[in-house]
Amino acid sequence: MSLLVLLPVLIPLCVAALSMVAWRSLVLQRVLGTLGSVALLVSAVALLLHVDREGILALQMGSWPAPFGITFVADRMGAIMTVLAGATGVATFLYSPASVDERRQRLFYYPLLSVLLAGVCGAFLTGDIFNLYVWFEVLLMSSFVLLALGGERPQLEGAIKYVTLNLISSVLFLIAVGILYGAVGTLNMADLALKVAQAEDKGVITAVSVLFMAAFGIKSAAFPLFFWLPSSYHTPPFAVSAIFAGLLTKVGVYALIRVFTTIFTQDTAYTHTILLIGAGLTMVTGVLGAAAQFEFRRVLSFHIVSQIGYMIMGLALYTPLALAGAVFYIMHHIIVKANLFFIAGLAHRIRGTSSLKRAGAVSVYRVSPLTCIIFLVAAMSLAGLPPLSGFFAKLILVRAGLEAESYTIVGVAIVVGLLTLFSMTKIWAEAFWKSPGEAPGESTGGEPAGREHAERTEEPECDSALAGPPTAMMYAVCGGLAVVTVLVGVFAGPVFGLAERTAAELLNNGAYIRAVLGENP
Amino acid sequence: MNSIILRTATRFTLPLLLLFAIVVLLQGHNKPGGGFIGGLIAAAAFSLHALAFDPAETRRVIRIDLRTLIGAGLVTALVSGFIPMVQGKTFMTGVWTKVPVAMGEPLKVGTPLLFDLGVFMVVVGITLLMVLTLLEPEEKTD
Amino acid sequence: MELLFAIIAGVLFAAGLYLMLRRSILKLVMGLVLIGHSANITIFTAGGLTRARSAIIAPDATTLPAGSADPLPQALILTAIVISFGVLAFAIVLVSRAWQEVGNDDTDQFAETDR
Amino acid sequence: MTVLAFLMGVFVLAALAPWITRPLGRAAGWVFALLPAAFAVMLGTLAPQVAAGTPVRETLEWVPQLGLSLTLSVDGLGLLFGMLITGVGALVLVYAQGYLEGHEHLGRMFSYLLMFMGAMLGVVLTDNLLAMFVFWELTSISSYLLIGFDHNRLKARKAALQALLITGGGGLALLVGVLMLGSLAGTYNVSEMLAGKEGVLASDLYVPIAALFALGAFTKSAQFPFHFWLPGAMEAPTPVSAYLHSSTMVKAGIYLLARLSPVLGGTELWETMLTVAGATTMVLGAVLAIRQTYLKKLLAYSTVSSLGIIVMGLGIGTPYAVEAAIVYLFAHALFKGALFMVAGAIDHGTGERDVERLGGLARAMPALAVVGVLAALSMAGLPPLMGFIGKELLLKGTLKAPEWSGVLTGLTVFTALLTVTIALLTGIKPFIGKTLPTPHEPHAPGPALLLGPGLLALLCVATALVPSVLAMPLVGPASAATLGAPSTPDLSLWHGWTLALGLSALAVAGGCGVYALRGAVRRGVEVFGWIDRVGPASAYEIGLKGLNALASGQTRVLQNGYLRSYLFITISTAAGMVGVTLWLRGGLNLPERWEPALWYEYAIGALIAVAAVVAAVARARLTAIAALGLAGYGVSVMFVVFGAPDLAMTQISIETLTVILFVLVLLRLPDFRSISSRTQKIRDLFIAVTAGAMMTVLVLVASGATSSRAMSTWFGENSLEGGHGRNVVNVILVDFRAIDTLGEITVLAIAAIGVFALLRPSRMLRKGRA
Repeated sequence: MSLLVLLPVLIPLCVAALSMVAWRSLVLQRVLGTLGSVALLVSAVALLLHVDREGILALQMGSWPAPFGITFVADRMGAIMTVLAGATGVATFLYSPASVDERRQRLFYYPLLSVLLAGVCGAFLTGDIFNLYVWFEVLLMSSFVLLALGGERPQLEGAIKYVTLNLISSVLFLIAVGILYGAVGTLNMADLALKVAQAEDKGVITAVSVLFMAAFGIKSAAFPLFFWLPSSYHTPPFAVSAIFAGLLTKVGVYALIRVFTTIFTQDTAYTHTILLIGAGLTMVTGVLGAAAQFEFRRVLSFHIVSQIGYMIMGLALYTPLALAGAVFYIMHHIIVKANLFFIAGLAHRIRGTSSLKRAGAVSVYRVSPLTCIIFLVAAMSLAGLPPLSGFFAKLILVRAGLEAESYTIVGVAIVVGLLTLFSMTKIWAEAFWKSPGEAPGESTGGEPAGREHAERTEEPECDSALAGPPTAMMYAVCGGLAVVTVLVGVFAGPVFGLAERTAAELLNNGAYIRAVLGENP
Repeated sequence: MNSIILRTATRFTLPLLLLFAIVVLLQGHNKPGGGFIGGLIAAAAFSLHALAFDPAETRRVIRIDLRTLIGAGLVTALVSGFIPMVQGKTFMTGVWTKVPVAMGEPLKVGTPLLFDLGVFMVVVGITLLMVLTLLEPEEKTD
Repeated sequence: MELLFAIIAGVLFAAGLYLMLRRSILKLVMGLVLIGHSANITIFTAGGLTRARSAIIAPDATTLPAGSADPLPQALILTAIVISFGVLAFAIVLVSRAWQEVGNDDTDQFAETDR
Repeated sequence: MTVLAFLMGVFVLAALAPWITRPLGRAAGWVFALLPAAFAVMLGTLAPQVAAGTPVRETLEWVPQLGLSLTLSVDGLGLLFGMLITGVGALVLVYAQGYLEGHEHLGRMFSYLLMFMGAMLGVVLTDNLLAMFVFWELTSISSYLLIGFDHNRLKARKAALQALLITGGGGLALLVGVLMLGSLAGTYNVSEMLAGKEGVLASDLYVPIAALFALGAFTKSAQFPFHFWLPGAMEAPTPVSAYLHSSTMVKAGIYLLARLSPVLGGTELWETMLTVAGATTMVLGAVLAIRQTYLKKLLAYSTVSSLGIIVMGLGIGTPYAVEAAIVYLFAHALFKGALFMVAGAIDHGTGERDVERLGGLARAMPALAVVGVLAALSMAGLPPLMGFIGKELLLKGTLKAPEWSGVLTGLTVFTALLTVTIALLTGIKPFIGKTLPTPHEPHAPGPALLLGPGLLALLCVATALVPSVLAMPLVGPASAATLGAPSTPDLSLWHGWTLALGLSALAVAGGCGVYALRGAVRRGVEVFGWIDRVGPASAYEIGLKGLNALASGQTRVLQNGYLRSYLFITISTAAGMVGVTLWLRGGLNLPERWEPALWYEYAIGALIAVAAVVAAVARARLTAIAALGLAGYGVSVMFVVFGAPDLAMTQISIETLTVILFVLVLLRLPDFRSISSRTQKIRDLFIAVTAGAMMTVLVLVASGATSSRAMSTWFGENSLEGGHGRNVVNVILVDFRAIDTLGEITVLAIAAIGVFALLRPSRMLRKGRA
């Protein structure tokens, strides 16, 4: 049974190794990868069901006792994240043939995706802080290559910023791990939780925790460390940016949640206040950034930043309800955000452009009602409108904020929600409603003042997209994810119940410690 | 670098260096060394060969495609983790047996060594893939 | 000797950051190398410094004698070195490809898709 | 579960509508209307039970942990609104069939209308405030889609956005209010809140709660200063205006105020807020309406005015005033719905929208003329029509208002006067007098276009003639629910010679006078034109522009495209955070004394440092790369000295490989140039040195902290026995922590693929170009 913890990592890793051996056959790689992602999803669901029913599952690698070997642990948080990774993975594998040209596919596209999934799942399931660094590097490295694959100029420009800033993050992370080891002498997270609580010199620990915060802040694209994200996410093929948008920043958020609930709870008054301030600023700068954009995926990219703020807000408030809200928000956001990027690809295929200023070749509103419905579901969910998943996510967080009497952050969350709605309607009005005949004149939301918009009527187009009408599979993937969004809304009760149990588990790390270190650590 | 001396020297040093690499790989468990360093030495030997002759010749000498080598290395490392699972143990648990050797004490062989071999293969593969790709003349050699 | 190591780590870090903050992409990559060293030195020092007692069990012993170097930070650094080498190799090639595409080594020219 | 089933049925029909409209052909609207009609009948059968004071309740749990459940409760207020929504809705569906016959997107129109209808019904029928909010936001979204129905026109898109932002923004305020009230009262069910009313009123949170609810209601019901979106929303096709902007959506805010009056009302704050906002809106709406000549704009502004009247009535809060507000709401829904549809039929039949260019249409469209005149007379408040009863009650309410009754009565009479003018302009003038030429030959509306307004106009008469049968069962329980006390509004047409009757007559006479002098009056009220120029509407525009300017300004500063600036901010943030934390949280516990280093260690250290600095400042590439290599080799020597032979070997081989890669790849790049300015360099140097110093301090602090050596001891003891190896570092790598190494070689493999993938296509491409 305990092997379940390992499967979500081993499956994609084996698939990747096998597809690398089978580098000659593209079809084989695709089939292997897709089946692998399905298997990953199935194993992750099994893991979640098991963990939810039976409690935290821990596996000591190589049978070496914790904290000396490496432990893999699945609590509800990790299991939920794994399920989401599996779902995003399946969607991406299915969508990829319609989005990634054969030249890119031949350059190990499918093994790279599998490794990315392995890295992500490894990060979610490891119980060792240095091992977390290793999985981070695995997923980063594969994301570097996926981002640059194809080697077009926008991709390379974006990749340089993405790589540089993420490497800074990795170095900070590494340094933090080293110093933490020097200070408390262990790497196992459960053991760290014990040792940190016992440590005499809390000052150093807090300083290190802040270093972790900076490192993970970069990875999760929080203010003011988010620059790499809007620079790069709109450049690769749509399938790639979708899996990035869905999963990668959330790994950073996961790490923040993991570290600041399981390990560093020695000075929450200080650390979580920083988090709260960061959350508010992240929300605001992200949404303002989105308001200034006129390209489909760039709007979405800035929104990722903004919504990371909501998740961090949940962590920062540090109440059961707030954490449940953060968990719910993550679940909702991964599905919806990945879907919006998939839909961006769909709309690009139909319109022939991703610019919001230029009218497309045809009016999506006229020719493809299905695309319209799917987009509306995803976009309205993102904007937090009921009865979709995003509404509940926002509702829980706002309520948690009110109960914690943090009225400022509630106000920010509410206003940012409205602005999110604003930019979603901008995409809708410009990319869906606007007719081909219309001049690229004034936009619905008013024209931003500024020099570059006068100078640059032509937005740089990313030509990493395939042309031609959308395939049935694209509709299936986008529609499927939209259905999930609706279902999360309809079954918000059970989903929220799961989030509540997850939050309770996170706030009480005793069970985690016992599962890893045994009954009497 | 079309030097005859280098070519001749390389012909001799290549096997020697490879042998050395394997020694480093095998003794790594007890003395400084291991799959990673061994792999780098082997890769260096082949790189030297590539410099002396040309990358295409080196690829021919290696025979196996580097991409396959990398994949195979990963598979080997993973397999070493799966072997204990056959015996019902956890993934990556070390499994050891003693292999009698004609002279001297019996050699202890275990899955960690297999794992190290995987590391060795990957390191050789990736280093050569990088170096050869960079050295190769500007034409498609797929 | 901790002081010496701490200063080395600091100098490497500062030099690396300074290089990264320059506009040349080549310096960017060189900076990455230096801050990588700095991180390794940091782990090495934080794990505890021990002179010349490597973490190898002597042929006549079965355990590591007290006072030997802590093997764990070494293993961590080894992993980190190798990983950063992989990343670095990729970064070097990425930078050279970007230079070919953009035709300039000034990172300020890499801003086209960013506004 | 009948009500719930009907409600869900409306949504299901909305989902089906786009697909079945075309097959149904010209009958589509009529078929779709059957559902709301049946709904209305079903609600009608509940009337006796509701009148008896026992609301019909149905509950479906949704998210019980959050207190969210679909609790439907049909009480007096819900019944009145439900009847209006379903009744008018059915008529609008038929009307839309006639109005948009053959339109490409007729199916979507039906779908949006039905979705809106379902949402609106949800708002008025649910007892749970969270569920109500869910439906509330749904009405905003569906109205966004409806207003932007003519999606090709920029104006329509802008109007849709405006309505969405204002009502959506108000909705978010409402959400906060709902959550606050819910946690204060301990329940989200309004019917259960009454018990905790005292606690709510006494709480500190009462003022923000009341304000937030008012904000939500005022934005939705177009109260000043949020009124401007409503005239803007006239970009929508007429069926939409008739439905949303006269009889239903704009009344959602009023519904909310009425619904919560028993809980939140009765305080001075509540009454003042509502009375002031209502009175202001009432007068301003009427005055601004007079400036208009377009039929729908006239009606829109007069709707704003009427909404103000109702809010004012609720604000006054006396039984008289509240009853008046409810009755007026009922009357308004009938005559304004009819008038909008008449206006649409005129537009449809003639292509003309300007009242001053319309006249004498009674000859071409006699039936419509009868309808229009009846509705207009009701609006003007003439007997024997429902509008008259409403107005009489209202004047009575203001006359008996506890405070400011004189002012309120005066303003009401003034508004009534202008309303008469508007009624004359919109419902009567187009049909009488000289026939004016229109863009196309007038043709009479077909049955689909006539049914809706005809029936509503008929109801204007019938409800007034037999109020006890048609009006009383609806408005009585509704005002009782609002008041929280039994109520029987006096719906008779004749009360004797009262002051109210006199004022009414005055208003009618004055209204006719203004109508006669409308040219001059219009020029006169141009004085108020500034309200449109610098008022809330332009504030909205300025706000939107400001938002965009702020957004692009912020983005230009932050996301400026310069990697060095990103790095600078990132590094300063990280260094600043750590530094401040060390300072604030007392982490600066440095060891008391350091073990000195040996001379050769100093020498190696100096070598590394100098090499690093040289690498950083070198002018030539080769120097820099050589220095870089030197620093790396120095580090490996350090590793040797401090007992890490494996590390040293790895470091040396990696360093060599790195230098080779640098030489192979990077020497193709141009040589260094000095491109940064002096200030930049100094700034960068400063932050780099600061961060470096931070590192030094951190390392010192960490090495000073006493940590257990349990890990290394355990490894030392178990390496040979458990791991069968004497090189502990290697045993850790391939056994104890083999997973790390597995990840590491994966990274390497991916890196190699990356190198390969990046270099291959470039070669192919370059070949292609050559």
